Amino acid sequence: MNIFKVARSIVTGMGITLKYFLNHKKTLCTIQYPREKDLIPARHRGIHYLETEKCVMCWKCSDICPVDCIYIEGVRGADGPLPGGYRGQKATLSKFTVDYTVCIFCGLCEEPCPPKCIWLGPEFDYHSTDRTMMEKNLLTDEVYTESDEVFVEWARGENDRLQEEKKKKKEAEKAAKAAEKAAAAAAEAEKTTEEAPADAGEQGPDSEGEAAE
Amino acid sequence: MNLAVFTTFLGQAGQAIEEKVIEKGIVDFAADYSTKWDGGGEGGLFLAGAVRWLVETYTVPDWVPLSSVINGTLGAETFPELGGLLITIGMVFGFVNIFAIGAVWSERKVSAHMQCRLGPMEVGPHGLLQTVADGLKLLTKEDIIPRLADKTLFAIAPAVVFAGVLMRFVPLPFGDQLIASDLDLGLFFVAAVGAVEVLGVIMAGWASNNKWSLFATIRTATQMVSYEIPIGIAFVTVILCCGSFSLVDVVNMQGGTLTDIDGEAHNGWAWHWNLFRNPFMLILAITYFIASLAECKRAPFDLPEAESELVSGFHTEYTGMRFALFFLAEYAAMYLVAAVAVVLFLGGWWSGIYWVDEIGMGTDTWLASWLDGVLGPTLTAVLGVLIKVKVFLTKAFILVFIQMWVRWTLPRVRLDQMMYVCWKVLLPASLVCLIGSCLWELATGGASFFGFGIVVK
Amino acid sequence: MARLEIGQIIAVLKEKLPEAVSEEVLDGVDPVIVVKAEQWAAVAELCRDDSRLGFDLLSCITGVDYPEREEGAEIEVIYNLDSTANLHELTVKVKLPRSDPRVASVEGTWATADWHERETYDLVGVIFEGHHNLVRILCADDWVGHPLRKDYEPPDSFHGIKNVIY
Amino acid sequence: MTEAKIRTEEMLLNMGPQHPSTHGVFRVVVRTDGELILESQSHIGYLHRCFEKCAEGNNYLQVVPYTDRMDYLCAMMNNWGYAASIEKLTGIEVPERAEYIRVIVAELNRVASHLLAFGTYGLDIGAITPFLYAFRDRERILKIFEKLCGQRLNYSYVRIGGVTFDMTDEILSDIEAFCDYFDPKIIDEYDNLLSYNGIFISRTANVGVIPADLAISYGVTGPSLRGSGVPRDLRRDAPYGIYDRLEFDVPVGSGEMGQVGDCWDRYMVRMREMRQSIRLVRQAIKDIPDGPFCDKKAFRGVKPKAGETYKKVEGARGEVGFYVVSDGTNIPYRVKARAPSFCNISILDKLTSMSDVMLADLVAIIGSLDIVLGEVDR
Repeated sequence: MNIFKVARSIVTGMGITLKYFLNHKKTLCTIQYPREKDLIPARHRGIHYLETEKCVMCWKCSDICPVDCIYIEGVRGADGPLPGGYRGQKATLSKFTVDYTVCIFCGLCEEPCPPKCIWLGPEFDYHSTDRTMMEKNLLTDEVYTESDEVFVEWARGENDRLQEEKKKKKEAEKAAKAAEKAAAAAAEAEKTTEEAPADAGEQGPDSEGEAAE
Repeated sequence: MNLAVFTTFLGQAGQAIEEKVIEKGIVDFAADYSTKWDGGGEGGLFLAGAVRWLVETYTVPDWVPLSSVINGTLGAETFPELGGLLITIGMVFGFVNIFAIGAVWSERKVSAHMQCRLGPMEVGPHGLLQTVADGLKLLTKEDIIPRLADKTLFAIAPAVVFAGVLMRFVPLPFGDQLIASDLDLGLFFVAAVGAVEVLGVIMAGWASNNKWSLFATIRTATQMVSYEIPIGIAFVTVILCCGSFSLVDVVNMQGGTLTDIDGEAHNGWAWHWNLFRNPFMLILAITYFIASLAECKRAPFDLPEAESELVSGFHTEYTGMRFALFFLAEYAAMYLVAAVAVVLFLGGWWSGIYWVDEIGMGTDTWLASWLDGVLGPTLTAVLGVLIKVKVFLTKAFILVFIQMWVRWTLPRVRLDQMMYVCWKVLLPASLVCLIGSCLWELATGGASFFGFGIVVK
Repeated sequence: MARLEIGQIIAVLKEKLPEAVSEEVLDGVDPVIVVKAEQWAAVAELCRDDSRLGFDLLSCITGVDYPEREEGAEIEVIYNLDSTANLHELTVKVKLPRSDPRVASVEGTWATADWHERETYDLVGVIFEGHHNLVRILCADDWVGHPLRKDYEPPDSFHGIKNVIY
Repeated sequence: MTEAKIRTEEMLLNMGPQHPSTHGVFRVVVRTDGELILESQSHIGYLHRCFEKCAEGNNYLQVVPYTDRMDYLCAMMNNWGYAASIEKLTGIEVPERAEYIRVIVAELNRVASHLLAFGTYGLDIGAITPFLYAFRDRERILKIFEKLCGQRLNYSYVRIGGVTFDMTDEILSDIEAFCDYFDPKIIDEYDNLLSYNGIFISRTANVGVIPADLAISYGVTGPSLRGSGVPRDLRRDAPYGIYDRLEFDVPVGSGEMGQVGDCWDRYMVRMREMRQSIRLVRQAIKDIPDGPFCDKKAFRGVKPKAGETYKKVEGARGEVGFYVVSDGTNIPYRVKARAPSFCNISILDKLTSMSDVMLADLVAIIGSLDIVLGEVDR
């Protein structure tokens, strides 16, 4: 190749870099990150936020999640029978976490939410030296810690107990009704001398349940 | 050592120096006690003299083990130049280190500004201390030697590389009279000792027991051995024109008060630099600069450490201080080739303006006389020395900047292209320049481009 | 050299190799022809070399496992052919038995089939006869099973690395 | 000394999986004689996560984020390829506005991807500064994307039935500003800095020459194929979206600096494609109609009837194809992705055995093929 052509191209290239070197104040395109921060656009998909008071605990977000990283536990129901739980709309939540070792920030969880209460916010620098610390508790906006786990464990038990109680209550009611019926039937049976069918068929749990995950 | 003894020792020494200085005056004191750093007398360094005087006067106290041996071998009688040596080594080593720190910082800044970035900004103002912090980090890093490496070679290779570069600083002037040792065969020494560095690199690459390092080693060997030829021819041409191997002589022929063949004195200006001595010198300077880029493994000839091919090549396996030594050596070599270029072609410490050059030289120019009147002769002498140092360093630093500029602009050449550039472009070009310069000197009777022949003062 | 409709393509194929095309599915989203496994190598050669067809680019090889299908045609290998000159395309299917899915390799016809066939072997377990180096390409060499078979069960651990299911 | 007495040894060199010039976790085992490569053997799969298996466990909508992660440098085209295949399968009509938005984002994404290819290619050859310039300009595009869909790389923006967010006027003016900033001035600067640099040309011209027939046989597509002089561009040859309404040229390699199909040609096709992409973006911005940006029903979930289809789009690296088999449920029965890089890199072993390739040339060839390992391994 022509040596002068090469030389000319080299000089052209060096001219460009020199131009940048001399105008470096004008051409500067970086910022000093921790002190200056770039504008985060409104649609930025960062760390999740949850407006707990709106949540209806429908599991739509955890269902749509392609990597299944949203964990929800709690009790459904308008009165919120779980003491110490986080009150949502028609639900009391004990756990609503996102595991950021798994999350891929696709934003699919935002869309199906009926009250639009879960959204990905502008925060992106979630960091930790420990993998177990990468789970965020959306109810408190903090890291999901062991004490949270203790509460969730307790709530799980409490939930079971409440359901059990409810069931028992219902059963008792049913039994009472059945007994009443039986009594009535017995009263009738006395006439017909037939045994009353004592059936306390179990009714499915109506609206409360434990988070599937 | 006992602290009390030490303080007394220092106190006595200080007192003694003070007495001597009062007795003789600072200039004479320095002149007396420094041979190496003081050729002209007035520009000598006080410190050099002081240390030398200390070594000559004081002996190691008896309670120190082996004191008799030390006094016998290193004492004033057997080794009278120890003080000067220590100072010289200290100065050169210190300069290399400080230069490397500054050069790494400025390389980062230069590259950053060329790339629309800011570069280091955190440690110190504008990140000035970043390199120091990095150096400290390297010092505290674990020294890893691969299990299958040749441990001895691996350990000494960085030292060999660094020594190879540092030794080349010996005949290199930093300014008028500021020279570790003005060797008669200075240029020859520079060229010859350069081979030690190649040896060290080969040792490092081979001992690492890493195939990539081995590639780098072979590349280094081919590259540095090849490129020594155009560099050697550039040296030979300058030596032929100037008639001396000494770097000081070469510089002295490019500025200041010049003496021609007839013994007539001329004022030296910028156009008396070797660069403009004849048209061939200009081409030769360019070939020397390109070859010197290859010699110190800088882009576009950074094949031995090509990070996208060999992943830093021969020092892949090195960590910590051993790696830092390679790093220091690289930057020291950068300065070295630039300084040699300044000596050979760019008039050394001569600023190119006759009046400025003559400050403190004892000649009677208007500027010098005026300064004499304002500052007095001693300060003018010191000022003259400082200006020359400054001029020399500025020229060298500009060349170093060009090296960086080239690195941050150009892609890397391939091995065969590198050899092509050396053997088919630079070698013929420099040979033509050699022959051309010889013919020019013959035709003009030793006269330079501007009409008069210059002989060594 | 012109763009051919699917009917014309089939006609050309039938003209040269009347027995090869066993089935034509033209009512789907993409028209598909099914080729007998033993004839596939010849069809491939024809597809590439016939100037009217000129299928010089093999876009994609897909292996699909249908365990519920009738015996002998559970595994489909789908070849998407493309012509850079004629700008038409063709989807060719070869149906293979699940117990021993073997089909001739076409790496001699289209060099790109080399890696595609290795991938199909790796993930679906189709054996391409005549392939010069039919080894796993995406999974590790000592991986067990073919992940895209519908009855594939992922191992609990691989060389001590646990299979964590979130 | 007779020749028999000189004993040379061949060296087996392992390049990768961690090597700066393999652009990811790609491993080439090369047998070298000195610097000269005699033979190479590529090994892939270090990044394999079986996207196709993941797709069988998720519904049609949930697969979209997985396609992002195949070719993460031009995720828009992967999204589009997947969405287009499902749309073809279900017969969903995409709103006009969404088609225009798709062209705009896909072409911008192509520019971003080619910028990265340009920058890293400079880096492979040894020039570091172009890389930073390329990243500076790519950053502008990523900022626009971030504004548009909230992410910088894994957009999941183009979805079955349209796009996730509407294009606002502010973003359109941002894009226009970028086009004006970028098109003649900056690309010319790149050309002067790197493309026509003598050292760069000597490193890339006549290196890794792929003849056209070999390229087609190896399934090489996209800029790498066009570099060999084959004017195949799916946007023109098999138009999808609204590409048949827009004007653009298909740059092909012509062997300006050496032989047709060398590294320089492949590189230069990308540089010229960037100009064409900006041209397309400008046209699309000019004509963009008002209207809905998505098919709301399709967005809630799709359930194609049983069937199968293959749909291909022109990605930044070549033909992005999706073979989708539906069994009538809302979960795909089989999704097969045809990744362009997978085919493009398969030619590497042939190239090294075909001609004299030096170690530095291998780096140049891999760089000029512009592979993304997320896509090769899927």
